[in-house]
Amino acid sequence: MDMFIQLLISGVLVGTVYGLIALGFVLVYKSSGILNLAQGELVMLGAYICYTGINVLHLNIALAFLFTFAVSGVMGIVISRVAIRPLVGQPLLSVIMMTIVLSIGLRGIAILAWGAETEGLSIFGHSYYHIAGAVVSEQSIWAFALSVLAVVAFALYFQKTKGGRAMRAVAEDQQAAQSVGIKIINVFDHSWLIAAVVGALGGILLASGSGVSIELSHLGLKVLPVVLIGGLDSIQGAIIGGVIVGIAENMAVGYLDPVVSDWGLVGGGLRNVFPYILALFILVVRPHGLFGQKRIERI
Amino acid sequence: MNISIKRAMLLFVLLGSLLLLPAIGACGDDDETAQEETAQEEDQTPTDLGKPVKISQTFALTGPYASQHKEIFEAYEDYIKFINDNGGLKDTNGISHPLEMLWVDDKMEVTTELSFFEKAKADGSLIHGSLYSSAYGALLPKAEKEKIPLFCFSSSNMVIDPQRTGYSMFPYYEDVLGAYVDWFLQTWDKPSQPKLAIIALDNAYGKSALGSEILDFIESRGVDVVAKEVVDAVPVDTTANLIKIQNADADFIYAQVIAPTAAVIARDMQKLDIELTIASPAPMGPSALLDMAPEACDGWIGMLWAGFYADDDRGVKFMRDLQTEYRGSPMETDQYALGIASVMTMVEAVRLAMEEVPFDELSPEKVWQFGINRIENFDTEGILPPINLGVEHGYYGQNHVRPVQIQGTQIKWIDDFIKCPDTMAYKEYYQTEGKAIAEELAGE
Amino acid sequence: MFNKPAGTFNASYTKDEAIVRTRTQWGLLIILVGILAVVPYYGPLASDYWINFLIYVAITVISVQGLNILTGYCGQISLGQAAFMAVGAYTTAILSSKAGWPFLACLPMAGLMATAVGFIFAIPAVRVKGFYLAITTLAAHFVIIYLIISLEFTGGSIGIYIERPRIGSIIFDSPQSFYMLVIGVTIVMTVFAKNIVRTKVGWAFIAIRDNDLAAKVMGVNPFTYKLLAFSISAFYAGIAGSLLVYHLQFAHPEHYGLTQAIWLLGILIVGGMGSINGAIFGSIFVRLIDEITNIHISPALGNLFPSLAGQMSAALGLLVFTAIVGIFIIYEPRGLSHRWQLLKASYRLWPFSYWT
Amino acid sequence: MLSEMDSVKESDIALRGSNITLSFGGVNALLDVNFQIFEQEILAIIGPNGAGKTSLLNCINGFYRPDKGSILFRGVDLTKIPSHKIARMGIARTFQNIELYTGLNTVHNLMAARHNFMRHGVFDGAFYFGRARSEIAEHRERVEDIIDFLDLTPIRNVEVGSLSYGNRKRVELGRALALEPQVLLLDEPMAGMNVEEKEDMARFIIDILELKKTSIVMVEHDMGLIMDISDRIIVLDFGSKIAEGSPSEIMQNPEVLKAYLGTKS
Repeated sequence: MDMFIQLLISGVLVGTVYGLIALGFVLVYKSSGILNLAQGELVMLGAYICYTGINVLHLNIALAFLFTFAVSGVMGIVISRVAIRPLVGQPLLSVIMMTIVLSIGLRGIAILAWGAETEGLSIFGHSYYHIAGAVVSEQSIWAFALSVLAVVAFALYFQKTKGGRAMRAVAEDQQAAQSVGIKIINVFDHSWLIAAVVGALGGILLASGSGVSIELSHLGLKVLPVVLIGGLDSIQGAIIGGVIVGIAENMAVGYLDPVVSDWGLVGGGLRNVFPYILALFILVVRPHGLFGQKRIERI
Repeated sequence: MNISIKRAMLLFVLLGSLLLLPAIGACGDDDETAQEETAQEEDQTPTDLGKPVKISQTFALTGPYASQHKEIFEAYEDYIKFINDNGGLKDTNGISHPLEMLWVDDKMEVTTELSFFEKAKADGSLIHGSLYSSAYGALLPKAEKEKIPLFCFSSSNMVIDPQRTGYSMFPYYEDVLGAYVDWFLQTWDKPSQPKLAIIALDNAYGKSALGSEILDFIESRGVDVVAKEVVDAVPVDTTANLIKIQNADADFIYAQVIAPTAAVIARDMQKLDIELTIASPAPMGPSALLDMAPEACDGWIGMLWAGFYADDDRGVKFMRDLQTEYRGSPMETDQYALGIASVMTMVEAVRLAMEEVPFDELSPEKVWQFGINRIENFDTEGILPPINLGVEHGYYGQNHVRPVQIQGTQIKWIDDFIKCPDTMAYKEYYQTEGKAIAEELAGE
Repeated sequence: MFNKPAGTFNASYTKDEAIVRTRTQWGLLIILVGILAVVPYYGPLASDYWINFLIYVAITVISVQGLNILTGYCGQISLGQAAFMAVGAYTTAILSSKAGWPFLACLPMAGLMATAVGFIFAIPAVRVKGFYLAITTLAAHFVIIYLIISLEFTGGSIGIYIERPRIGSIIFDSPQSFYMLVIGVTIVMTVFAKNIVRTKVGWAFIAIRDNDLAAKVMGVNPFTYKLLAFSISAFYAGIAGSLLVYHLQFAHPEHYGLTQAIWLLGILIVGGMGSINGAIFGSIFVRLIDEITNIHISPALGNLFPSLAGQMSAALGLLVFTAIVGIFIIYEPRGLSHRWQLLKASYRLWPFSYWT
Repeated sequence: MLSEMDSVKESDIALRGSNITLSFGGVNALLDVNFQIFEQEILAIIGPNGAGKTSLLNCINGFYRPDKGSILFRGVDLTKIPSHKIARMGIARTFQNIELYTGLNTVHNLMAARHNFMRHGVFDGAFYFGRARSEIAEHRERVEDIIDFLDLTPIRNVEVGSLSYGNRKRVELGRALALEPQVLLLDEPMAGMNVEEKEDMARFIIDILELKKTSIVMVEHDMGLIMDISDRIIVLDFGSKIAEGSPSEIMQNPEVLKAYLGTKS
C-alpha cells in the first residue's frame, strides 16, 4: 500500500509538469491547427537557456527565469514567422514534416550553441518532505506548484484578456475571427510565444532534476500520449491527460513491469511504451481523446 | 513572387544566424585554445617528410552518448597531435610519417558508419575503430572479409562472438558486473544470501546487464538477483523503480546507466533514504555525475576500465600534460582516458607493423598480421593494465576493472585493478573455434 | 495533365494507359537498365564505397515507395516505416541465422511478416485522422522497437549476425553481386508500385487521399483501403528491411530509430509525394546530400575549427536536413518529380516551351 | 393529394423515407420528414438556406445516420448500411462544393468511380496482367462513353484540380454516372453557373433521365429551372417538410410563399 501511495503521488507531481508541456501543444493546435512536434525541443532549449542564464551569465534565479522566458518567447515568435506562416493552406503532411524538421533544426542549433555536454542545473533546494505517507523532493513540489500556477495563469489569460479572447476566437473559427478584424497571424505568433514559454518552464522544472542535455528533447515524445489521451484541443484534457500519464508510467513500473518480465520481456521497461499503448486503446474507443472535440464532418 | 523572395531572404538570414551561433557558444573559454592550436600547427611542419599514415575512427557526437564520445574524440585528437609533434611514425627506411585520423560523426546511424568505413578503406586507412556495438556488428563482417583490424569500445558479449579481426581492449559489460559481484562478496560477512538489484538503461547498452548468461553467473556465485529494473536515458523520476528495489530488500545495486540517469537515481535514493552500495560501469562518468548531482552522489562507485583519478600514476600524468599542452587546462574524465588508451593501442599496432613492413607495402592486413598480433603486454603508460592482442596471446585485450568512488567532492580509487571473472562462454570460444578461425585467417 | 510525346496516337485504351509509349522511351529505359547493370564494374562509381552507397539508395527507394503508397497516394501519414523495416529485418535475421532459410524464402517472408504487424497496428490507425494518426504510427514505432529490444528470441540488445544471401549455390558475397540483387528487387518493387497505383486499388487510394468523405460516399470503403495501404506499405518496408539486414549482415534495434522514419518522410517530400519517380529522385538526392555532408564536409569543417569540431559536425547534418526539407516544403511542396515533369513538358513542347 | 399517393403502386417507388429525424447537438436538422422518390422522375428539393436539404441527401447515402426513421430502397433500410455499400447499391450523388479527386485527371476520376464494378485486386494490379488489364480496358470504354455523353473529351486528360468551375461540376456529374446509379442525387448542380452552362446542365439531366432511366433527386435554388424540369417538388423549411407536389401546386402553396418571401398567408 505504501508503494501505491508513493507511486500515485510521484505520478501526480510529474504528471502536472507533463500537463504543462502538453499545454504548449494544445495552445498551438487550438490557435493554428498545427501539432507542434518540436515542442520537446522548445523544452530542451528552455532548459539550456536557463542554464546559460544561471551558470554563464550568473543571474539570480528570478532573473534567470525571466531571461529564459524572454529568449524563448522571442524564439517562439521567430519560429512562427519563419517556419509556420508559409504553411497556411499547405497539406497536413507538410505541416507535420515542417514541425519535425524544425525539431531537428532546433536540436542542431542547440548542439552548435551548447555542445553535446550534459550539464547539471541546480535551482531548487534538495530537502525532502513526508506527505501523506509518501516522500517528495523539494524540486518536485516546486515543479508541481509552478506548473499549477502557470496553468491557472494561462487559463485566466485565455478567459479574461483580449489576446486570450482573440486566440479563442481563432480556435473556434479562423474565417469568422478574421472577419471581425482579428489578425490571425498575430494570434499565431501569440500562441507560439506562449508555447515556447510554457515549454521552457517545463524544461527548467524537469532539468532541475535530471540535468540539461540534448536528450531532454525526448520529453516532447513522452508528452505526445498525453495529448492523445486528453484530446488535442482541450486544455483540461492536457492537464488531466498529463496526470493520467504520470500515474500510468509509475504504475506500469510498479505493477506491470514484474508481470511482463515474467512473460519474457527482459526487465519490463514499460515506462515509455505503456502511455502509448494506453493512448492506442483510448483512441480506438474515442478517436478524439477523452476531452477532444468531435468535429461534425460536412460534405 | 515578392512574398516568396521575402521568405527566401528570411530563411537565409535565419540560416546565416545559425552559423553565427557557434561563435556565441564558443566565446569565452575556447578562444585561447584555438589560437594556441593554430600557432602550434605552424611549428610542426618540418617533420612532415613522408606521406601520412592514416587511421580511422567514428564517433557519435549526436545522440545519448554524445558527451562521452566528445571526450573520446578529443583524446584521439590530442594523442595524434602528440605523436606528430614528436616526429610522427618511422618506417623501415627511417623516414618519419605524420599520423592522420580520418573521422566522422555517424549520429548513431549505421549507414553513415558503413559508408565511412568504405571511404576510409578507399583512402588507405590502416586500422578502423567504432565506438558502440550496433555499428561494430555491421562493420565486423566487412572488416573480417578484408582483414581490416577493427576496434570497438562497446563491450557486450556480442563483440566477441564471432571475433576474427575485431578487438576491444576493454572488459565486457557482463564481466564488469561479474567483477562487481565478486568484489562486493569479498566484504560480505552476513550469514544471509546477498541480494542484488540491477538497474539497466532502456537501450542496448543497458539491457546487456540483464542477459541470461550473466544472470546465471551471478546466481552461481550465490547471489540472488531480486530486482531487474529498466529506466529511461533521460529519466524524470526513478522513484517507482527504487521503491521496488527497497521492497525487494536488496543489499547492493548495480546500475548500468549513464551520468544523467545516475544523477536522478542518486537523488531519488537520497529521497527514499536508500543507503546501499551502488556501482556503475565505465560509460557512466563519475566526474559527470559529480557535476550533476553533487549533493546526492556521495559514495557512488564506478567500475572503471581506466581513469583519471590517481595523481601518482604515470598515465594520469601523461594525460594531464597532454591536456595542458593542447587544451589549456586538464579536465579530469575517465572517457578521455579510455580514448587515449584506445588510440595508443591502435597507433602501437600501426607502429609495430611499420617496423616490419616497408611503407609502400603497408595495408590493413599487414597491420593486423604484424601489428595487432604482436601486441603483447603493451603498456599504455599505466592507464590500463598491459594489453595483449592477437592469436598467440590467448587473450584478446585486457579484462580488468578498477573501482573508484565519489567521496564528498572527490573521486578516489578504492581498489587496484581487479581481474574480471569470465561470465560468458566466450573464453571457451577463444580457445577453440575463435582461435581456429583466426589462425586460418592469418595462415592464408 | 502533361502533354504526351508528339506523334503518339493511342489506338487502344490499353495503349493509352501504358507507361512507356514510344520507341525512344523504350530505348532510354533499356539504356538506363544497362547503365545500372554496368555501373559497379566500370566508370567512376565502380568502387566499394560507391557500390555501398548505391545499395543503400536502392534499399531506401524500396522503403520510400512503400511509404509513398501509404502517405503519397493514400494520404495517411506514417512515422512507423522504420519499425516495419525492423520487423522485416528481424524476420530475415531470425529465419536465416536460426532456421537456415535461403534468401528467396526469407525475403517474401520478411515482407509478409511486416505486413501482418503493419495490419495489427493499422487497426487503430485507420480510425483516426491527421495528427492523431501521426502519433498513432509513432506509438506503433515505439511498441515494435520496444518488443524487439525486450524479447529474447530477437537477440534483444545484442543483435543477430547473418550470412550473406544465397540463391541455390550462388552466394552474393561481393558488393557487386549483392548490388545486382538489390537493384533487381528494387526494379521489381518499383514496377509493382507503379502498377498498383495505376489500377483500381491505386485510384481508390488517391480518392481517399484527395477527398475521403466523397470517396466513402462514392463507394470506396475507406477502412478497407486504408488497411490495405498500411499493409502494402509495411510489405515494402519489410522487403527493404530484409535487404538492409542482408547488406549489414547484422540486425540490431539501434539501426531502426525514429530518425530513419523521419528521413524516409523527408525523402518523400523532397522527391514529391504521390509520384513513383519522386521516390527515386528523393532517395538519390537526399542520400547524396546526406552522404556529402556527413562523410565529406562535416569532418573537414570540424578540422577547420578544431575547438568546435564536435559541435560543428554534429550540428551540420541536422541543419542541412532541416534546410533542405524546409525549403522544399515551403517552395516546392510537390517535390523534385514536379520539377522533372515541368522539364519534360518543356522539352516536349520545345520550341514553344512557354505553353506550359 | 393523399388519395393520389395511395393509388401509387409500390413498385413505382424507388426510395421511401419515413419519419426521418436528425439533430446535431440539440438542433434539429431534419424533423420527421417523409418522402418518396418514384422511378424515373426528377424530384426537386427546395427550401431556404439551412432548411436541411443537403442533410437529407446525406441521410439517403448514409453519410449521416438519422436519429429516427427509415429509408427504404428496394426493400432495404439504408440507415443501417455504410455509405460505400449504399453507393454500390446504385445511389450516386454530386456535391454542393464539388468534391472531386483533385489529383486525378477526368478519365481516372471516372475510373475511380467504376471501382465497384472492377474485380481485380492488389495482386492482379501489381503485375498489371490478365484481369487487371482486361478490366481496365473494358471499363475505360464505359468511361469514355460517359465522357462523350457529357462532352468532356477536351478535358479528359487534365488533372481536375486545374479545371474551371463549370467543368468540374460536369466531371462530378460524370463520376456519379460512372457508378451506373438507379437513384442520382444532385446537390445544387447549377450553383454558380452562367445561363448557358445551366442550360447545358439541364439538358444533361433530362438526357440522363431519359437515356439511363434513372430517378433524379435534385437540390437547387434556381426556381425557374426547377419549375421547368422537375416532375415533383418537396419544400423543406427548418428541417420540416412543408409542402410537396407538382411545380404548379408548389407555386401556389401559401406555406411555401411564406417560407420564401415571408409574406403573411
